[in-house]
Amino acid sequence: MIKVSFFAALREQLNCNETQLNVSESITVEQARVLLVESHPEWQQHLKNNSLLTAVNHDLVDDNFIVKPNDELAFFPPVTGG
Amino acid sequence: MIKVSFFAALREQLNCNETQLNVSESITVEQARVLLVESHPEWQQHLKNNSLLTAVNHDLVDDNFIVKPNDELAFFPPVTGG
Amino acid sequence: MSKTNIPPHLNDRIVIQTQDFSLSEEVNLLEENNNEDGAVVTFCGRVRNNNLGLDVKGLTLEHYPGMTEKSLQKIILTARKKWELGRITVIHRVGKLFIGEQIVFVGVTSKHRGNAFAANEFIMDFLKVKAPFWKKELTSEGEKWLDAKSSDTNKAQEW
Amino acid sequence: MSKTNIPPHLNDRIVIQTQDFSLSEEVNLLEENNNEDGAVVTFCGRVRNNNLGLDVKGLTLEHYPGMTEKSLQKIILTARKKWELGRITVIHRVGKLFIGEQIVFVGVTSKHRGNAFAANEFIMDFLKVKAPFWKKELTSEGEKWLDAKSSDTNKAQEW
Repeated sequence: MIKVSFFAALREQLNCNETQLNVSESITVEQARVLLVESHPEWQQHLKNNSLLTAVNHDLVDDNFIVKPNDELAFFPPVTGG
Repeated sequence: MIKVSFFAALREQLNCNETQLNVSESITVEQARVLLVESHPEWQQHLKNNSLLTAVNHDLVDDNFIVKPNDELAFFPPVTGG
Repeated sequence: MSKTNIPPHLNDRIVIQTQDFSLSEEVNLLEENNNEDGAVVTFCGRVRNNNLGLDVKGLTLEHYPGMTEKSLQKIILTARKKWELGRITVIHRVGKLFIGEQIVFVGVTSKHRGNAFAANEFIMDFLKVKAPFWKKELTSEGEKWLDAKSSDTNKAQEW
Repeated sequence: MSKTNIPPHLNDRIVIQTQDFSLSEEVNLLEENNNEDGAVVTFCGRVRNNNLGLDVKGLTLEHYPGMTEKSLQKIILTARKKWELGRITVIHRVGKLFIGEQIVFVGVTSKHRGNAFAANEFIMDFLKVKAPFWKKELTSEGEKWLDAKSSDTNKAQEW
């Protein structure tokens, strides 16, 4: 099981803070995105946004990064703090 | 008359805060230095120091700058504040 | 779990909080019993009354708890590798903030001012593009998530 | 007399004093009723306990009254021509100072942090080489006028 979180504008667009992917093997970030869209087709336009950032276990990663079961995955828009 | 001030290490070396040059015409900073050494030969080694800075009326100037009667001339070592 | 933990430097102080902070208390913490560091540089970011021509009434700051702290720790660690630094404090507020309120504080001490200036600006530049905070502005035209600025991305890339 | 007078900008505050200053009061003055400027950068220089390997017990700061203020005004004016800035404060203490005491404060506000960082460092860099202050250190080996550092001259020339 991979925990998946969404933040800020993306959280509002998906109307979802957190969900999970029931996988027992490692997958790439890109595969995780595909699985999320398979289970929530209405998320496609938002999750395909190229400007979205991805973090695994609190580190920024790219689409080829390998996510393992029990990892924490998060998608969010470019940050705007400070 | 030109008022001449000295600061910091130079003031201590000359043992003088302030003196004056009794001139009625404009002279260069370099000429002022020569006149000061003429009246105080013991100042020569200190006033000939190339690293000394010169100000006329509170602005940094170079040796060719023209000092007029009633101007305020000052010599001092490189600054070390802040 | 492949979580990599960066042990925080003893002289690092990272705080994420909803409440306000006292700039003078923070400077005291940076200076107290610290007679080696002659230079103290602080940055404080505040809510402005105007953004891209719109009246701003306030903003809401969302963040990603856990990642925020880790991200700031990595930025500080990178700064410590680049410059000889003393104490470093980063405070970022979250939640609802109004005009003029303090949002973020970065304080850096060093023996030499050049290092303190550079590290402080470096930390701010990377906080702006790496730390998971998001601002939603309340303007005269309603609530709106801020767009990231390419000028911030470019500024961070210059280091 | 050929004295050229630079009228100080309304948002400039230049203070030369023997007594200490309060960093938080200075920051309040920079921020009070100032909701246009999102960025506040401060620099504070303090007496270090060590210089070139010698124990420092304290120092005496001499200055050239009148020229000091004019010199700082010129530096600030140059900074205002280079960057869009809000309020600027420069405070420099003179007289006897002990370890850990504050010597100098520079505070700059701006709409954008890059300008505030750059202007603050610029003002410090030029204060270091242009403003007529001189430090005499009391060390374990007696009193000694500080030598100017070529690193300071080089830093100012980089702008």
